[in-house]
Amino acid sequence: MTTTTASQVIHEPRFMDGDEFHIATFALLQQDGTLFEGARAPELGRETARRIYHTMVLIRVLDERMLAAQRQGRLSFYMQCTGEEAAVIGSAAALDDDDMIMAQYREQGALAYRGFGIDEFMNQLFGNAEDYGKGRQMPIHYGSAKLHYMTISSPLATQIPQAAGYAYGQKLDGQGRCTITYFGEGAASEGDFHAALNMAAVHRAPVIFFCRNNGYAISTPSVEQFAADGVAPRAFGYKMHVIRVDGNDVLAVYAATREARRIAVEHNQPVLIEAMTYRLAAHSSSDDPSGYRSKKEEALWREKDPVNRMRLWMLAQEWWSDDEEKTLQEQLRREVLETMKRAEKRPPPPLASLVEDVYAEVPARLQEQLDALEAHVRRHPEAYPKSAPGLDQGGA
Amino acid sequence: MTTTTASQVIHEPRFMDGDEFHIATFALLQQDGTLFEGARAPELGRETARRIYHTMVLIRVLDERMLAAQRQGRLSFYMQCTGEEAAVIGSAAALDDDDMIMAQYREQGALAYRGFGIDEFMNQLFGNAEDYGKGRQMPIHYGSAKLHYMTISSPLATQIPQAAGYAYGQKLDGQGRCTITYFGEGAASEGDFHAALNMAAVHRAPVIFFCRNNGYAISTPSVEQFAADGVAPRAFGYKMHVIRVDGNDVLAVYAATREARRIAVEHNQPVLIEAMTYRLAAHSSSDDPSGYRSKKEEALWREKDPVNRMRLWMLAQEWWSDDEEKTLQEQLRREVLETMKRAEKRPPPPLASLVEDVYAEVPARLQEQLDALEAHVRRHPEAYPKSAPGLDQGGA
Amino acid sequence: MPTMNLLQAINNALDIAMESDPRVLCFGEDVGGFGGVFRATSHLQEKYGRERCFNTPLVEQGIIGFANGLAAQGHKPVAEIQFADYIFPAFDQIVNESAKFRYRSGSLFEVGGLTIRAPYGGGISGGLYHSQSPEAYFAHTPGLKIVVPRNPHQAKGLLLAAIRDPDPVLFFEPKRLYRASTGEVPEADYQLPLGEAEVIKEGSDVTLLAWGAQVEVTEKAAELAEKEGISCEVIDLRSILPWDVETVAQSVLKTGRLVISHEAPLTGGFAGEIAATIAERCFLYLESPIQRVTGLDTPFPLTLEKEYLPNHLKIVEAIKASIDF
Amino acid sequence: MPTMNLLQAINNALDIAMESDPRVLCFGEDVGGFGGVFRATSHLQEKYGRERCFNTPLVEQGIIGFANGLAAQGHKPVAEIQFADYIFPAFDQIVNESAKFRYRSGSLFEVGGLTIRAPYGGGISGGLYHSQSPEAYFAHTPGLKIVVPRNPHQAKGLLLAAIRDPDPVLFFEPKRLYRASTGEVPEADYQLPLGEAEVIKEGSDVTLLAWGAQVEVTEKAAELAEKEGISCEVIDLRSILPWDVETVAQSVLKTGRLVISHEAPLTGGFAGEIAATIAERCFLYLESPIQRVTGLDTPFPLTLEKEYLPNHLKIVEAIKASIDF
Ligand SMILES: Cc1ncc(C[n+]2csc(CCOP(=O)(O)OP(=O)(O)O)c2C)c(N)n1
Ligand SMILES: Cc1ncc(C[n+]2csc(CCOP(=O)(O)OP(=O)(O)O)c2C)c(N)n1
Ligand SMILES: [Mg+2]
Ligand SMILES: [Mg+2]
Repeated sequence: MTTTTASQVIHEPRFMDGDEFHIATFALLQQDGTLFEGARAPELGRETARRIYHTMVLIRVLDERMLAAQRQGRLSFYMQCTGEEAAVIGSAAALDDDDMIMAQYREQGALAYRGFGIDEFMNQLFGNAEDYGKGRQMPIHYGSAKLHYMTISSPLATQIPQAAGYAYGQKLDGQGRCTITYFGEGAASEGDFHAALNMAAVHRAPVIFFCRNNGYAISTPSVEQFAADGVAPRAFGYKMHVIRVDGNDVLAVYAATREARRIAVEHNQPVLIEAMTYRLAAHSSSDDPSGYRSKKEEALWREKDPVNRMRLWMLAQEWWSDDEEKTLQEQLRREVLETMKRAEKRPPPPLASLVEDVYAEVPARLQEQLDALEAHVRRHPEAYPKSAPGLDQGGA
Repeated sequence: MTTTTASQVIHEPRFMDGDEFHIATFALLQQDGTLFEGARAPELGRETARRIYHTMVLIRVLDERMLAAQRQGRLSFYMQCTGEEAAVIGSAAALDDDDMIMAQYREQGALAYRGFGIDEFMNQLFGNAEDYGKGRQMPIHYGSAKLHYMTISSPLATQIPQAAGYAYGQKLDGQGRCTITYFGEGAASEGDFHAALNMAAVHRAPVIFFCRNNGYAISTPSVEQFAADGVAPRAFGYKMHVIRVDGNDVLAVYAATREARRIAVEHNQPVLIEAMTYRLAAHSSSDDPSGYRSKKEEALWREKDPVNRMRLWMLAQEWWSDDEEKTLQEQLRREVLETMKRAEKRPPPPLASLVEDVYAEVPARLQEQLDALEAHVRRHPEAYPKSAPGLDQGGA
Repeated sequence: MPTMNLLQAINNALDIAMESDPRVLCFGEDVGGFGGVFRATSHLQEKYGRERCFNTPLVEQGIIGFANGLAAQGHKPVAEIQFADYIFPAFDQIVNESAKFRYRSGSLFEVGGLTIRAPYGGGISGGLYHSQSPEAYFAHTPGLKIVVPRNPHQAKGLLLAAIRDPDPVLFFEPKRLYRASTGEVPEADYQLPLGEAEVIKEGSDVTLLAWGAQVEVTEKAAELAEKEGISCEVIDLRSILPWDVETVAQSVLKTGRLVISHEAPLTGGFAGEIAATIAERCFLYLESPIQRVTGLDTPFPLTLEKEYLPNHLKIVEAIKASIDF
Repeated sequence: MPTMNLLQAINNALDIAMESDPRVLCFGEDVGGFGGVFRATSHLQEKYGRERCFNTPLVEQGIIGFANGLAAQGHKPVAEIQFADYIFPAFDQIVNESAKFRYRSGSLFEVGGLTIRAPYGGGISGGLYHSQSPEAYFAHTPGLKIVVPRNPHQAKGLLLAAIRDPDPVLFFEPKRLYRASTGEVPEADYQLPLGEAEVIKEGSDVTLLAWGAQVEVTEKAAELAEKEGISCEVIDLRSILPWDVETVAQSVLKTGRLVISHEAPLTGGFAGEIAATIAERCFLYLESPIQRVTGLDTPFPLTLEKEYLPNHLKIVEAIKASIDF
């Protein structure tokens, strides 16, 4: 009601810059697959652990294979998750399967964890007639309504306030669901980030803001992105719960996210998680990191490989074996390759799809435009190899 | 270069929400005009103190008089600074006169402190031919190039990143100047705020972000604006120096701003100041606060009147007397009234001013539009009493 | 039938929308307890609680971002932008997000529940930043619908239709008329169609086209012109996007002349789109060039606002120019 | 004369601008050490230091806000928006601030030193968010200048003029041509005029008007049409705001026909403004309706981008429709 703060009154000007406060990094698993002394693994269970690990391997294989496909000119564009699998998959695993996921673009692992099939990935990547998005967005802009994974949107950070609103709606519905939104430390510079965290805190939306601090926004290192020690200290400005976690440590990510989910759902409180990790690959298939960072730095981080770390832990648990690893790798490689070949051959979306979904119904003016376009394509079938054949088949 | 934080590693998930950290409020002067025990007044000097106090009284008189003029229908709109004079004028006084001021709209005190004349205020308020802004903006959108006071712009918070850029330019010029930007705790919710503080911190711009936390954004109390304890904790997210100050305490504001200026200019570092104060008047002449806050709350804050507090201190210093007070009040009231009467009678800007300053030079298309309008006005002089007479005088 | 002013009609529409559908929410700056700076949301918080009608922090991009999320989740947010001049911080959320949500996902997700209300327009001594008419900025964006009511009856019916429409709708309210325009408004729940213009006065010599507050100005011009023996057909476009080409074209095929008026600047204003389309459709029937009577190609002024605005005198002159061509 | 591609021409213009005026700065996302994702700012940080060429945090509204402040202070910022699709978060800073800075202060303050560069347009398999042509969104804003070059030579001369122009300029670069378009570009410092269209091919039957990457497509259509005996006059508009009505009108008075093409959607696109204006100016001289060959009224697609785009075949059909009317 009033503006007074309950804060202590002092009579010397005291400037602070936050150096007084430290946000520790929560970690459980060492690179050799053993727990830190005194660390306790979360209650994960064999099945969940295997599901997580399986997803990690799938994403590695998919990423490697699809980057290669891009290099061969079979695909226009690709983005890898490499290095960040633990952050993405570990957090997704800590949620309920019908919690909402609103991701940035490097979180294919969360979607795969939910059960998105390789063919579903491929249809999107090749923008064919079976792509749910009807071939309108660039590769990696996946979405799935049934898996509660919001279709990716390229403009950065726009999903962050949307996640706050989505979660607020979930709260009103009273079904005990929450929303997680992923974003990079670069995207966290956008105005939408500030709007989102503040609104979520004021209106108590059950949302988890999951920042993948992977050190770079394309070529821009995080030291040129912000002056502070990461993104985590921003939470205090919103009086929001925050935790920083080793993003390459799947157990710590899982444990932190589970607890964050509990806070979000039980107390209707947003939580910020900052996962410290590293983008091992290039920003995208269009990028070449050698122009802005050293091989040495990359090597340093390759040693912290999160997939390897988890594998060692799984082996130690005897939840996994080298044989299983070999079989899985081979099976996935084969599956990815075969599925890709099938997807490549699927026809493109029909001409009429160009004007669908702009509105719930196609407006008169737009229908006229489609009619004119269709007539034009019929006059010049040779110029439109993707859509003309579809017309002949009585389509559009 | 890398993403690791130097932060401590822990093995228990520890969520923090900033409750651990407290930002104290810096205060020197008690309401009775005496210093707190142990408090030391800044080295202000009699002349500066009198200049500050004189400005405070001027602004009180101007605000009262112009609100009344608005009520009488002589003015379309007005906004009072009442209750926040110490915050605004105390901080302006701590700057060099050629530091840049980029204000929100309630900072007429800073402009008056710099020497903006009553006639200059009036010309803007009445949007007459002598208004520097040529009668284009609503009342209170003052500006002065010679006094380094950026013309006010209504869209909130836009000036905050501009101030960061302006200050960066000052740094490049190397003249030891800085910029102060004022804004309300409401405006601090805008995305531009986040952009500004982050960019200023990363690019080390000598800018003082001065937040007037006056408890309300129109009808919205600060508890519905943010969940945190004020705006100050946000500084940690940018690793920016911050201080919170009693905004009704002119000495504390002055001392804090002087030190902030030193940090800004000597270290090329932005600083955030949060001044805790209260908007004693309505938001604007269009507003009636009785719909959203209690008389009791207002009365509580009226007792903390910053002008009164300073007057008592001045009297105790023997830098001011009741006689001087009486003379000054009368003189200012008279001056404001007479100046207003003169300004009201000044002609409006000429018709041609409508198309000036859109571009450095009037483009052909726009000149045609003006020519057509002028011909139209000549055909219907009775319909355009403001501009038609000017045309007859050979104007336009 | 009760008489209401435009604000009351809007308040009444919001009340009915919230009453009839628990998924409808109203929020924005000062929208909650206070009921909005214009009081369009008065008493809604009292009636429907703080969870469904509330103040937001002061951040337009957040308001619309939050609303997009709510709409995607299945709610029907009615977000208020305090003045249309302040909608621009939310431009990205509207143009890149709301408008493209359904398209980019192939209808897996959509924000059709979203309605954005914003008072627009001049004539209230508002100067640069309390007078703008930004409809044309959004009219270039497939996926959005844009509606502008001219009076209380229209406002209620169109707003109820907008809230229930399956696409995101921008609803621009002529704030000059908020209290100035009163009229009979049915108490009941009713909707007026989106995307359809309305011929509000038939005539044979010239077609006059406007929307929102400018309709009244145009009607006044029509009256004056009629006195000089010019028969005017007056059309309220009502929906800017998608707009009703047929109704306008039919009228112009009949009259052979078209005068369009809006307050926004000439260049890039929506009258240009209409003129281009109608000139094409009615090429052989046009007796004279289509006239656009608009604001100047400048920001909105204050002291000389009257000079700036496209008033009835300017429209009458355009009508005559059109006739005398 | 050296041969450069469009990117090299832009890099060269920035280099000359920074060299010749210490107040010129270049910044934006990845603009610093890396030289921008398209490498338009390559080597500028090395040459002019980190204070004058730098990376910014990832926040477009901040980039332009910061640039507005720098320009008001007397510097000449050249801010890069990584893709024109991402300019919308800065819409408020551009439309409410940059454009109105001088007007609202009566010229006490201005941001004329500001230039905003952004790659725009389709044809690169960019889909919804890497293909947009947003020029019309800004063309409704008095106070801004908007420039779109068609080739390396034009790009260098227009960019240098934009940076030195006393008004804020939006400079949209046709990214499809960044490496595809090469040509002779003088080494020296030179400027081409803003606000002036260029007749790049004279003809007598029909006027073809375009800007940026669409000029090349239009030239190809003209070639095809000429083969069928239709004499085409081709005009590059170059400046969208203020635009050169005279040159276009003169041409249409001569040919009696006009075909305009842009990639952006039809409704609200800048072709509408041009058509409306020219139809008025040349009313008695137009032999057939003005044709607009544009993108569809939908967001920009990916797989069917070729179908969506206004290619030479569509323009040729429009030319014939215009002739055969
Ligand atoms: C609004 C907006 N601005 C710019 C871009 C271009 N862009 C795409 S990804 C990217 C870097 C993002 O970095 P970060 O958020 O750290 O995510 P990361 O790639 O590291 O996972 C940029 C600048 C964009 N997509 N949207
Ligand atoms: C972008 C924008 N949104 C909304 C408004 C309308 N508005 C004017 S003042 C105001 C409240 C500002 O509150 P605060 O920043 O706390 O300043 P105070 O009035 O308390 O000094 C609002 C919402 C505006 N001017 N600009
Ligand atoms: Mg990153
Ligand atoms: Mg306030």
